[in-house]
Amino acid sequence: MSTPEREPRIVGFLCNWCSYTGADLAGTARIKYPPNVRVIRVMCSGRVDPTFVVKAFAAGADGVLVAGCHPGDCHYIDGNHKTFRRVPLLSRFLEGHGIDPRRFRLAWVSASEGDRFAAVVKELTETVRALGPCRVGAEGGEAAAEVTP
Amino acid sequence: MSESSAARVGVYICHCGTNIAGKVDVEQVAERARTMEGVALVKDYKFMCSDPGQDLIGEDIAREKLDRVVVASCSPLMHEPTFRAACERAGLNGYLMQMANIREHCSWVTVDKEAATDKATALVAGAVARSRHLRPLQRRRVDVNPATLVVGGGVTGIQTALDIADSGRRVYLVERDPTIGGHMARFDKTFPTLDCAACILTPKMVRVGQHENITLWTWSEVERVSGYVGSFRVTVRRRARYVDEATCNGCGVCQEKCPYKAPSEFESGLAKRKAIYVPFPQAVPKVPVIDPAACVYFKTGKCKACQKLCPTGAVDFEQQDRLVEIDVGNIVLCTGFSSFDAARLGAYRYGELAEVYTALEFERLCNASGPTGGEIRLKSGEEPRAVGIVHCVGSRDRRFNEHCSRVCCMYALKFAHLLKEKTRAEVYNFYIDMRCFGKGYEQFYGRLLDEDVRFVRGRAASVTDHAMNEGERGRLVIRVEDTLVGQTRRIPVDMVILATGLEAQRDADEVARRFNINVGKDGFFIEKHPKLAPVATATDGVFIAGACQGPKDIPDSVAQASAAAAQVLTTLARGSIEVEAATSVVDAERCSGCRLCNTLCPYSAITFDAERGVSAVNDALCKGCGTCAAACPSGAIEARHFNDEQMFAEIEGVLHDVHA
Amino acid sequence: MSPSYTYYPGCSVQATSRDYSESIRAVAGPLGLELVELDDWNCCGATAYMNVNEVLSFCLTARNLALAAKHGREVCTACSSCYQNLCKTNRYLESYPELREKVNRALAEAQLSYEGGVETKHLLEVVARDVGLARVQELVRRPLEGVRVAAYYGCQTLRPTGGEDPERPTMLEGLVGALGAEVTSFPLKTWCCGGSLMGTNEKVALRLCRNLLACAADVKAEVICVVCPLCQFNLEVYQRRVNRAYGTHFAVPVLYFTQLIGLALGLRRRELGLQRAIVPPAGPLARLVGVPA
Amino acid sequence: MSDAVSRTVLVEQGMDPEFMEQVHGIPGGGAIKRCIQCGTCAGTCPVGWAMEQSPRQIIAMIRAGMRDEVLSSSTIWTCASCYACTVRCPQEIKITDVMYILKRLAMRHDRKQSRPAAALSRIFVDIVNQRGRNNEVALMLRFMLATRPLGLLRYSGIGWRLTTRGRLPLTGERIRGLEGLRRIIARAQEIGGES
Repeated sequence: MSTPEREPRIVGFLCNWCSYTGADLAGTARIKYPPNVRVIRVMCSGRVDPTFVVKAFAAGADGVLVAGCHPGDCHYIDGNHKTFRRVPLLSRFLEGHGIDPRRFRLAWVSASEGDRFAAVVKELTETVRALGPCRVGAEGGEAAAEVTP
Repeated sequence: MSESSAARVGVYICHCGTNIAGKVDVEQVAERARTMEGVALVKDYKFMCSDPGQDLIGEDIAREKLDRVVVASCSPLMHEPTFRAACERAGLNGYLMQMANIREHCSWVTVDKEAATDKATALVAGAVARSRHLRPLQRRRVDVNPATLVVGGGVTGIQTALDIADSGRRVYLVERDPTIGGHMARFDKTFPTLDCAACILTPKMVRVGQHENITLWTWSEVERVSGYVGSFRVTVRRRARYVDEATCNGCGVCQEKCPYKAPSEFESGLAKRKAIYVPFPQAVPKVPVIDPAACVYFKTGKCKACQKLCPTGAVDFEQQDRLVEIDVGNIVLCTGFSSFDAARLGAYRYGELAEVYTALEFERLCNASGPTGGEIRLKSGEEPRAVGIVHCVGSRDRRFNEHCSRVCCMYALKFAHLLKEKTRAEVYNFYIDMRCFGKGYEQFYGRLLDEDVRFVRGRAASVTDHAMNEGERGRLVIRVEDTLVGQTRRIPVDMVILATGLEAQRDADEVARRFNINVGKDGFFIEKHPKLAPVATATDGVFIAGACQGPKDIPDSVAQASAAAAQVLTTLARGSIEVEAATSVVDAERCSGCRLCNTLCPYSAITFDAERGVSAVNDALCKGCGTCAAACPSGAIEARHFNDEQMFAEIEGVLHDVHA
Repeated sequence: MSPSYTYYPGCSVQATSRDYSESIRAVAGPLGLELVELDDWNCCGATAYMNVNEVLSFCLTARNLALAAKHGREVCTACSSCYQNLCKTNRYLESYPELREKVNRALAEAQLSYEGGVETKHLLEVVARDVGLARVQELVRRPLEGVRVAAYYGCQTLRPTGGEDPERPTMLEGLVGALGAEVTSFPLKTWCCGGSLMGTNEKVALRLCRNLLACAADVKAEVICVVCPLCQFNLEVYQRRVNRAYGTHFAVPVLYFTQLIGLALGLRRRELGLQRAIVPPAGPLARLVGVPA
Repeated sequence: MSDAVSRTVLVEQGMDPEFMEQVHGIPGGGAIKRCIQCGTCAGTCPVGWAMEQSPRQIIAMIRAGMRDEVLSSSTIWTCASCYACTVRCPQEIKITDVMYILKRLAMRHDRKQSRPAAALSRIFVDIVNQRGRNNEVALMLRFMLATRPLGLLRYSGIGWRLTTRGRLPLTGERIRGLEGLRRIIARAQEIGGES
């Protein structure tokens, strides 16, 4: 198992049109933020299947970020709304399996909000660092254990 | 799995000069990549996007029998097409190429070198793992409807429409005002050449009105947009103008005889127009519109003078709004700007002090066809002895608009020149910085210096009518620090012109939503790439041009108009375009027929096959958002290129170091 | 049911501006205002900025806000300087967490703590907005007909935080108008009277007062209506000194808006502390006040 | 600038590059880096005419690192805290608050120009310590005695007029929670201001 004082690892699912572009903008603007979030691109936050999040935790992530277009701005009309509707259930599921729901964050980041993306990453990283490493065995419970590679 | 684990992945790590290599230890990333499962070879190179860089990939595909390629460099939004093409030239399907964004998402945003190197490694590991599960896909070609929708009839929209129409293609030009012409039609002269705005614009307006390939709908607005690049369906609301465009011959009797008046929008409220009116003589179309708010018939049911006197019987009080549907292949937004409302900036007392004008008001004030016939006079009728031009009103001001409006310095110089030409007035410019960056602009500034215009370097602090001495009695006083002298001055003038800035249209947000594009913090539309794709947007087939993208002067707006037209015409020239292949597909075997996806799909691309009791995706309509795949309870839907296998692999990949 | 506020008098209103305090108490009842004085309030630190120690300057106001927080009512004060100190403390404690932490560490010494959130208003806003001009108009028994009033806001009623546009406020004019008086234009209505500079840099402060008095004379105002003890003090008490310094002959009475309200409501001179005025009213105003000949 | 009749060349050695960072780091000073030197503050300031340098120049001097000149400038003591500049600054710089910051720094470094204020400050804290409330009269009296006793005479007229109208209470009342307040003040002083 990994050492407790290691840097938190966070998996970030970003929608191609708003949040991924926003993250790119943070780059072009050279805004500095913690290196803890590892970004995975999806076309729409609506693609983010709850099992992706569970999988991420099972695979050893200490936090998960899902970012999409602001409500009403979805490139696919309302995919982000569908993502939003899944959150409560997902949070309850995580809690049910002993994973602190604060480790999971859904955020709206538009293509022009590079600074916001950086801020979100900073916040989440601090939250997760405060919560300490997410030890699947302890926190993840059997559900996570099942999917553990 | 077996087929993918046999994959031979080639990994290419780009230095991007020092952009990446300056922060990420590329050699070390390469070292670590060599140990990753399925990796056949790893190379790092100065500029992967350069020709030699691309050739490198091609050669290796052939020589080393690579069947997967990972390029770790900049954002895929930047170079995915480049590297897909490179692979395809070497006979490898472009969808078997995966990028890792180690520049925008890593080297540019990370402080610590080691951390950056670790993050880059993780991103590469994710890309490698994912790549092994990628499958070849074929892009689809869809036909492009040859018609184009141009929204906004200012100089930008006019230019775009003409460029496209002249090539023989159909253009629908939709304008919300009663006439085309936009802001430019209201200007007097244009800087720095001082040629008259109307003289150069009206001929173009007339051509639009007469052009066989242009369908001009003024007093109209786009209400709904559906479909996608190549075939959009657009619903336009043609507001009731209470005059039938077909029968009206523009004789003008109606507005001559109409007994009721309202402030003229075109004259910035400095003059009145009738309740039934054509905004200005050269308007296109020359068809009047009735303003129900001012028309007494709509209030009392009496009058109808216009109807009685209309020789062609074109006046129709019963007319209703009409919704018209059109199909187009491309859309160009030329919706322009709105000028800053000076009343928001209390210190200059606009709206309280009669002799404080906005730029647009002054344009009319010195225009020969304007309310004063081009004579610059005070409300009292006298000629001003001194005039103050205040720069940066609502611009470079965090309380209102942080941006510089780019045109104010120059039109302020134009005003100063016109004042010198038409009056004996002393003219003061109060500026923070003079920004004269265009062709011939600095020379124009020089010319104004020679014309003895006074330049005071300092933002005017306030305008007041409170006199502290006899010289100030009955005049306006501008209080300002002359920052070059280092003294505060009270400068008495008779007229103040506020160089109001350019801001986004008040409804830019809604419009952006309607056309599925993005707006920036400043409220203006965002282009696809600030340098390399200035008129394209995140949505294929939707282009932007002119001041709706950001403050612009006439030359820049017209240049963008032609650029957008060219972009549209390239798609039309081919007749068809390639669209995303990454669509969803239903596995009939596993589909339980619950129809959940049918309702979820934002494009109603999924239909239910009653006989077989399963759902199926219509490839032509699917845009590949993947929402259905995420929601399918029986996991029967695969989002191509983003399927569970690929996603899971990437998740494990980016977390490769967990158990390290 | 009458609106109720936690009332913070402030030191000047208690002392040199006793007349302000008297008139406030006199009109509160008729206006249907319940002003509950903040129990055991301390000085807001009007000049506390001079403290080398920044934390202290915020602690003083923070203590008052902490006490007020217990009552859950909006806090209202009639002194512009107190008003700004209250606003500023709220704003700073909100935007600078580390400062908030320091301040609370100090407050803890008296078992107090303040995390922000207490609404603060200037009495002018309370009367003009919460009571409302319409209501005030109904209550007028003795309209101030023919009295030319220059409505003077000064600085800290409006800046940096206040109830309305700091460049073009209208509340006071509206109120004075509702009392039946004739509101003159007053271009310098938001200009500074010198404030506490009168103590440390008299020359400068006097010139500012001169400008204001000149402006009032210019628009033929018979009285300057103020909303701040310091403005009143500088403009009235120092008026003679202005005259001496600049060889002018200003004799403009300077009354608090609450005193004008009182007059319009028909209250008597002494109830409103008008006998404490240094520059005596003249003209129509004198008749209203009923100055003993 | 009485002592600067002959204009001098500033040499970088004499400058303090840290000064701007220091001011910038203090609550209220956050925005000075944004200043575009437009002069709106100076054009607005009602007492600008009495200032050695305009507020704009002060900010420019902070940037240039002219610590000594700034902290001994009379400008910061001429500011009447009317906030007119603050509400007009297009860059939303809290200029008035910046002046407060400079006042405090000047006092901490015991600049000549800061001594009256420092004295006033001490007396003020003293009075509040005794009563919990300020007494302007006592404050001004003791201040004058401390700084220019003879000047007091000039106030006899005003004093008289106020007394006869009952507007000159010589003692103010004490608050009950005085003990607590004293502890707060003591603690606050030891916690100290910004550094």
